[in-house]
Amino acid sequence: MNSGLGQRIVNDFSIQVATANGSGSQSSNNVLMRSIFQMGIPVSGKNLFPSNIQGLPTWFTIRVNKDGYVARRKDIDILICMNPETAVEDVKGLAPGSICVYDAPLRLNKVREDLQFFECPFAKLANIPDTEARIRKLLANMCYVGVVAELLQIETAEVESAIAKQFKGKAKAVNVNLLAIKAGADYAKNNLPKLTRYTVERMDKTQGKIIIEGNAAAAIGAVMAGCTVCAWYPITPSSSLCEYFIAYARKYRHEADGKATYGVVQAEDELASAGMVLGAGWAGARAMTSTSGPGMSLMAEFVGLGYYAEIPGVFFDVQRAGPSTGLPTRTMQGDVSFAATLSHGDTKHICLYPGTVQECYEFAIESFNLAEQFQTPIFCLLDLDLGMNNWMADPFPYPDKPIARGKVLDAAKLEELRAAGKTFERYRDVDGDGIPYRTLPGTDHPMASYFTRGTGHNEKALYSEKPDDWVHGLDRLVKKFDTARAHVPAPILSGDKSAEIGLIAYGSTESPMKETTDILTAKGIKTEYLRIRAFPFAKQVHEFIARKKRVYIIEQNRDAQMLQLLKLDINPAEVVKLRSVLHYNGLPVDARSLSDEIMRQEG
Amino acid sequence: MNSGLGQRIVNDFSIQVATANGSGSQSSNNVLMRSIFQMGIPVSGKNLFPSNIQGLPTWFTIRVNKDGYVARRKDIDILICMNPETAVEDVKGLAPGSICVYDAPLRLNKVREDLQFFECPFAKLANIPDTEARIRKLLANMCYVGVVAELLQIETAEVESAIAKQFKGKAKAVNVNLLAIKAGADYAKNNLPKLTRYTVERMDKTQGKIIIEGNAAAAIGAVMAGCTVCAWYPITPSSSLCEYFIAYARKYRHEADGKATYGVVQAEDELASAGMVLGAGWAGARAMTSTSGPGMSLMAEFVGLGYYAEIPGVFFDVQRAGPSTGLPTRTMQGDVSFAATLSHGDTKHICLYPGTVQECYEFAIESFNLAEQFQTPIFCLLDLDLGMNNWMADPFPYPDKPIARGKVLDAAKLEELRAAGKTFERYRDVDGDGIPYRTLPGTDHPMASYFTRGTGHNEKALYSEKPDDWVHGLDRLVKKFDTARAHVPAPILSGDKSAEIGLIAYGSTESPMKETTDILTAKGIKTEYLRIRAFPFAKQVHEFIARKKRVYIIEQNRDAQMLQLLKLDINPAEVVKLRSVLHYNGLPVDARSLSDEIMRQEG
Amino acid sequence: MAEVLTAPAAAPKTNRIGLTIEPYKGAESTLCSGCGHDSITAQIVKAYYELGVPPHTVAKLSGIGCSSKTPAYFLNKAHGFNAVHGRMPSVATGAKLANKHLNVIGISGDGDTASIGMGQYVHLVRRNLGMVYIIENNGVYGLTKGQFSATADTGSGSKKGDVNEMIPIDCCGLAIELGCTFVARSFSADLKQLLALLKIAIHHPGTAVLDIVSPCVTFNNHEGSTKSYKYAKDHEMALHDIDFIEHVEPTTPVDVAPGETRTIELHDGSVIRLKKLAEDYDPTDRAHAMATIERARHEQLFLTGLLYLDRSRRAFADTCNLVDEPLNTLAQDRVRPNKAALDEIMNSLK
Amino acid sequence: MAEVLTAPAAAPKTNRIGLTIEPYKGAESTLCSGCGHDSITAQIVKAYYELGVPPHTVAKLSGIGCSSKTPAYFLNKAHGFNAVHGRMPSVATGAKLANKHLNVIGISGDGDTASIGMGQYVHLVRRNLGMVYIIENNGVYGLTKGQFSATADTGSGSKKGDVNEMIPIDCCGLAIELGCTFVARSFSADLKQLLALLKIAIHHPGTAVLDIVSPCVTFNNHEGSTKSYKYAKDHEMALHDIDFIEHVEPTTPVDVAPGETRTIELHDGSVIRLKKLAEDYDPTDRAHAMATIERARHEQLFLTGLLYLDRSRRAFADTCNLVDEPLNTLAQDRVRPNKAALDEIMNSLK
Ligand SMILES: Cc1ncc(C[n+]2csc(CCOP(=O)(O)OP(=O)(O)O)c2C)c(N)n1
Ligand SMILES: Cc1ncc(C[n+]2csc(CCOP(=O)(O)OP(=O)(O)O)c2C)c(N)n1
Ligand code: SF4
Ligand code: SF4
Ligand SMILES: [Mg+2]
Ligand SMILES: [Mg+2]
Repeated sequence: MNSGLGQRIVNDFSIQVATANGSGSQSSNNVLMRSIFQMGIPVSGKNLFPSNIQGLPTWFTIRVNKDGYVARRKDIDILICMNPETAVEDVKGLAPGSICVYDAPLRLNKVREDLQFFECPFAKLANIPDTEARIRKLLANMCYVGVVAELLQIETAEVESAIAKQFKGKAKAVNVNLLAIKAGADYAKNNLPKLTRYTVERMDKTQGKIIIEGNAAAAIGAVMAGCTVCAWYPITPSSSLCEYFIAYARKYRHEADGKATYGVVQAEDELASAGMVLGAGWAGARAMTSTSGPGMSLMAEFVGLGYYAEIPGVFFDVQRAGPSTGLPTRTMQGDVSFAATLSHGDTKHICLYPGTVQECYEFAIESFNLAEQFQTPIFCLLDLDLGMNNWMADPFPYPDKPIARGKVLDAAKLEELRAAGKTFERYRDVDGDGIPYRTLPGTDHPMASYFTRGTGHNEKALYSEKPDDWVHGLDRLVKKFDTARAHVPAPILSGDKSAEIGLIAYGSTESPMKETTDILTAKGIKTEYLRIRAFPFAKQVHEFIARKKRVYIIEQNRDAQMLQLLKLDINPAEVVKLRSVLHYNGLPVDARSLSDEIMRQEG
Repeated sequence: MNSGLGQRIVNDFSIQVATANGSGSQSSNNVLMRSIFQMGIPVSGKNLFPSNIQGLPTWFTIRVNKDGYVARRKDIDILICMNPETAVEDVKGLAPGSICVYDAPLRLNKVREDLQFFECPFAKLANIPDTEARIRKLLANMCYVGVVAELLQIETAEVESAIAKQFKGKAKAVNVNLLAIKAGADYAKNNLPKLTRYTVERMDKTQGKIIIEGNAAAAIGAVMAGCTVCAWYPITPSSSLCEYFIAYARKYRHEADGKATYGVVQAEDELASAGMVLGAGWAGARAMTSTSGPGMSLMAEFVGLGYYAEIPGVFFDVQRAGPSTGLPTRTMQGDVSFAATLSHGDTKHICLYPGTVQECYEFAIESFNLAEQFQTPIFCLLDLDLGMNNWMADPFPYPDKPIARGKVLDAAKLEELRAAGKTFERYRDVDGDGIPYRTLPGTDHPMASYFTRGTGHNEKALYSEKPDDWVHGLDRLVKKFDTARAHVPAPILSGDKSAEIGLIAYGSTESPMKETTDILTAKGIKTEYLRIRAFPFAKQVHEFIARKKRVYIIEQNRDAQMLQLLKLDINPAEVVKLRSVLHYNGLPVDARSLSDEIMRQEG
Repeated sequence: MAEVLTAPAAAPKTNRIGLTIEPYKGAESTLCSGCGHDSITAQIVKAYYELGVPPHTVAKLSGIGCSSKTPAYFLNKAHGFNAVHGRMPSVATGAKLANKHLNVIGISGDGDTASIGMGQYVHLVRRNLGMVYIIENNGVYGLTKGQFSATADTGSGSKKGDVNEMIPIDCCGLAIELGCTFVARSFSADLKQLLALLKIAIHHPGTAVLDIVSPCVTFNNHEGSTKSYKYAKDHEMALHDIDFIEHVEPTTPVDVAPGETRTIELHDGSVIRLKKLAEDYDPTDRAHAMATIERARHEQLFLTGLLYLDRSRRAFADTCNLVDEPLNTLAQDRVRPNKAALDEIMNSLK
Repeated sequence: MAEVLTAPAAAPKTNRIGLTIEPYKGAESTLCSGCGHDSITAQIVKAYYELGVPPHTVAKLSGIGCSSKTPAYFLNKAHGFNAVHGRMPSVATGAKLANKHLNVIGISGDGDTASIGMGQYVHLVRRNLGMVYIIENNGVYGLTKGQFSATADTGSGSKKGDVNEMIPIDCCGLAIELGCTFVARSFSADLKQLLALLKIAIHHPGTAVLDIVSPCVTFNNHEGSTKSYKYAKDHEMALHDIDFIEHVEPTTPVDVAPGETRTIELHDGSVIRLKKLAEDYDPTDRAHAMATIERARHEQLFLTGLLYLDRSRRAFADTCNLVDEPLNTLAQDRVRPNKAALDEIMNSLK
């Protein structure tokens, strides 16, 4: 028995709360996380929930880390057991010496002996006077916050202010929840041993920071990007992106007379939402949708139309574990190769891979610009971990670039052309960058109209089956795509420039990378790390690989999808350098698994 | 002027008939082609038609070649001009010295001087007594057959028997068409100069051969494979595959009491036809559908379900020029990479690439076997050129293997298991090949039932979100896929084993390859040629690339899709060997373009 | 005759084919407690049990949604297929063709049917595929947390306070318009009616559509919702008291009370008995059924019962003229033409 | 008054807004000569020309099919969009939201609408998107060479001799069931009626569905087809003689003959004048419209005319409460919240 022994760990541990979903523990977990956050200590929160609505096991993990490591940690230091269904298994999964706070009836101290147990009679503690039975069930959850706050020495004032924030405007709720907190804390103080192993201590690392989910960040980006049409069909884990968009737009996108500068359609399915995006984009709206794997499959036909007819549109794909319906509430970077060449025939799409919540915001804005500048569907790929979990960030900066609408000719510009004896040809590469000009329906000018189609067409947008027109059109699309290399977000480099070993990651896999490289450095393995932020790949990606001896591509899917895209794009002579590190069990990737695997391959 | 001069060419030329579609020239062209074929001379026929029903330009090309070269030839030797709309342009496209037979009112002899012209008053010739105006229009087409037959010295008896075959059972039609032929032939004999440059001479190279379209061949394969459910939605160029299936099944798949051993549904769209295939496959039918690019996009979601839930189904994709609606009546190998990994998430599908009409037949049968043996969707990829054009072949052999239903446990087998104290677990890898066992709905045994789903499941087919179950399932699918390497049709090798240069082609690109390698050999470029017939790649493909210094992958798409698949599969060190030869203008590829391009790259 | 007997230590109760209710049950539900869908599941178990349908002859299918999870919760001994969202009808069509003897039941939701599944629903009905098609209608997308579905009534309020501006799709009205041969509406808490309708549906040879209001306790059971328990209970108006008398032995004459009762005989001799309530409703009169639904729409009535029955149209598998045995297990010699046939084809191509 | 005058060397005829018919025409048709679709195209040209709709305000869309090719053959000076098969409604929805002032017209076929497009058609109608939606209904898939479509009548024979076993979908009946606000049926060769209906549809603020029998001369114009010219001509029964009197100047009083005529005023003051034929049909009575369609189905009548009109339901763009200007060209300051707004959001997340 080593429980409670060993050295005291400050601001570096993880707490897992095991409950059933629909049991209302979300507010409690939020309060617990925010209390620590408000003490200036970096935190991150991950919700591991089942694909149903009520009654199945759910785990919420809060990682507290003074160094700002925010990825999932494999080990749980403090487990709070509220769910009879999984309690025994959960307890069995802990490392010796871990802490287990549990609801008294579960009697978990009988399960093993090498843990430090804290038994709490939550039902009794939640027995706050003047509350209904239903409410008391919820309050039991708040009691564990009180207990843990006391055990970890979280400052009471911060817990109180977190409660005030959580139940803002609902005085009664604030009140009873404070009572529940107090009941828990008092119980711990009076009846439980001291927790000597873990504690929190005030820091100054969260000052001014926000906590936000990636979906909310992307939604705010879309609102700021001037998105005017949003068409969507609900699907986990993407629904909240559009729901946040709607909520923020309702607040910030109505004019003085109450009228909206955006339209929303809850479409009948994903084929329809994709069609609406294209229709809106064609007619000049900045249009978006958001979906996940199954929706991506359903959008395939329309996306090909968008590519070939050159219609702007922003497609958020908040990836979940696939194939098929898969694990709707688990994370995966599984649509990377599918998105890059979605639809039949020869197609290539611009894809952005935000790696942080701030990038969810920035890339959302950038997606709308790129869509119109390149007149094509843009995929912005998040995943469940990034999109639905809680991340700390600096407040997002106000956009410093104006909205870029791309090559649109309005009546005045057409008139200039006419006056200069020139014509408007929808699919002509006037500027040598592969990007043609377009006009919007409704433009009052005799030269404005053209005909859009997914069938073969020539530069004048006339129907054509001529072999040369066809080849010419397809080749220009390749040129346009290559132009994009220099306009999409460039990769970000960090680490040791002189290192032989390169690491490449993207998207939410960013989160464990700092920790991973720190571990590797500590083990004497020097690395330089490049984070890909877009497809097509910028030249820096090629240069990076050229500079390295071995390059590990780290990603969260089975088939090494980004590695595949790289193989197709880089100098064939360098393909031999590429190695793969994969993680695809549906849980967010953790640093230890990565560093272990890299060390294994390094031999 | 060199018309009519030069050396006399026997059995080696191409004839192009330029008409408008819907003008009924199809029978005439057929008769012309068959007459030559019946003289024992190898022929092939290609129809270049527009994506509409009536009135737009159409070209039918017959290649006559004593060496059995069957691909499209770039040059036309004999042009028959019936279409005022394209006549001038068509004539301008000819090489000097070519032959032009034209309808008198077109006065094409005014267009250029370096051709040999044969002017014919077709309307007058078609003035067969006792026929309606509508019929006479059709007969005008038969008149050019008469003219050309006379000019080329096609044996009259063969023309007559071709007519008899074409209008089998319609005595009146046979009669008037014979009169039209005679009118044309007589006119040529009496009024036109002799054609001294080209002629046909009887050979013995077509004895016993058939002429067939790839779609018909695949349909016959499906009938012989015991396909029991066919669900389809019309789309060019795939419709005729299912239509042939229906026609042949009607004739050969009804029992004595008139009842059918197959069911057909004309579905409401491709999502539905894919769903029907999976439903039928799940319930134990041998089920198929046929589609083209846009349908492939629409089937993406269901195909992912089939992959992950492991349901057999045969998907014919008769490829046309994409992306998007593209050129519906032009050919392309454009869905190769899309089909190989269709659907979101990590997926890999078995794909077959028949290269000849005989393989359309054989691979159709094989697809049904593989689908059930591997319990997964199988893609059989044809294209418009192979599927809708006329090809010579030996008669198809009767299947020598029995139908293979794969690992299905019926009530008796379940009872054996039970008696042996064993269980049935739907997704357990009992045999170590990654392929589990299944039962069919309706099986009368208490152990039979299981639950199929596209969500995460464990070996027992129970719903599971457990990380290990998920990884385990995905990994087994990879194993199953690897097992397939040894069971799919192996590649075919030909040419010079010692050559440094390897050529790789697949599908309809087979057709110009013999000619291409002959040209290259003649130019002193030795090559060995490997034809890929399936994905995943058999080990012979890897060995071939390993053996060669340079390998040209020849294909009909823009993005080098097969080359991409190879890059992902072969030894990374050998990626540098791969070179690409592409053709994607919608016309079937010709040998001269290929040999020129290879010589160019060889420098 | 009202004698109370002390039960002897009884053998477990069994049905007509000697099975206990066990094989008719399924895995434990993972739905929210109180969800209407669970009540429907219970009646499905009961219906198959009481009818004595052998579980292995049933194929149970669904799309995606809370409702679509329920096939896992009944008939453990039947094969099940939880397909993709909104596309179960096509899967059912394929399965039924593969084995026309399967008793097919499909469970869908209002989202699964009326939104993403609309196209397939329409064409299923048009084909008259022999299957029971259940719409567990709660006016919301339960599984994705409560967005309005296309059956939500105009003006109905969401839990978050939004008001639905769209008009609802009436899956029953639509089915009748499309020529559906069995159309019924019910309420998950009207157990007796639901059981009777399920039994009739199971006996119906064509597509039997049951649109069942099935409250979502988590997202759509509040004041202002027209799909809540309270609203449905307060507003339900049954068209008739409905009973199903199964024709088991070919000789049993069905005993029908005269007077206020309308009886309809089914193809297999079973009988539907309708006891008149407000009016004498004839569910075989299509024009009247349409007018009734139109009136209900107009007056915002929640009419339940057997809305329409057509006993004349052939089911899809019948129009396909299939051999009597299921296609899925025909032996090779019945599905592969012989050599002579292939030779004949080849000769025709020479 | 019947005087024949020799015309003076006239200036080209122009319409109300001073345009000749040229900008209302399109490219030359590539359809089969005699195809019904071409007649409809001609009436569309005429309708827009006569109404004086500025061509650039129109957006013309379609799916895929022979019918869907026709937007290229009218209104050259309007933007056009030939989308993908069966999914034009969603594209139209997006376009209309982007610019609610666009006059949207969509051309579809029976295959494009009733098969692959069913889901989107239903939801278009349900949303009441402001657009003219034309179904050029020939009972077959023309472009893929004549397979039966879902509107082919039971028993109708194909050119190859097959008989259709399926029941037809009636796109009008369906639209009314779904709450469509304008539903009409016509015949491509009934030029006068078609022109009047088109004009009304163009003026209608919501979804205006026109299901127009439009014979396919190549694949479905034979004996035994119920969508041939001969059959349609022999069987057409117009519900009324219909006229449209456009309300151009706000002051022009519309002059209506009394007696046998029913008039309906539209939102903009224009008037529909219906001259009674067999019966006095009131197209604003939904229950009656449904009953009439049901009777026509029963008696196999080919009823044409304005079947149903609802002037009360709001069009989709209106329910969206959009600003008055088109969204597609709003300046940045109207679509990007200011810094204070972003700060407020950020603070709420601290
Ligand atoms: C293609 C696709 N789109 C979206 C989803 C997400 N999704 C799952 S269930 C559901 C709606 C379910 O609603 P309903 O059918 O009414 O069932 P309920 O949960 O209300 O019983 C949606 C949109 C999905 N699984 N697949
Ligand atoms: C996704 C997809 N499936 C199939 C097709 C092939 N296709 C083109 S037009 C058409 C049917 C057209 O029928 P209809 O809408 O009635 O038009 P019509 O030609 O009869 O006017 C089909 C099936 C396609 N283009 N796209
Ligand atoms: S969310 Fe609603 S529909 Fe889903 S299980 Fe819970 S109560 Fe039922
Ligand atoms: S095939 Fe039929 S629908 Fe198509 S253009 Fe010809 S006549 Fe018209
Ligand atoms: Mg629902
Ligand atoms: Mg049609």
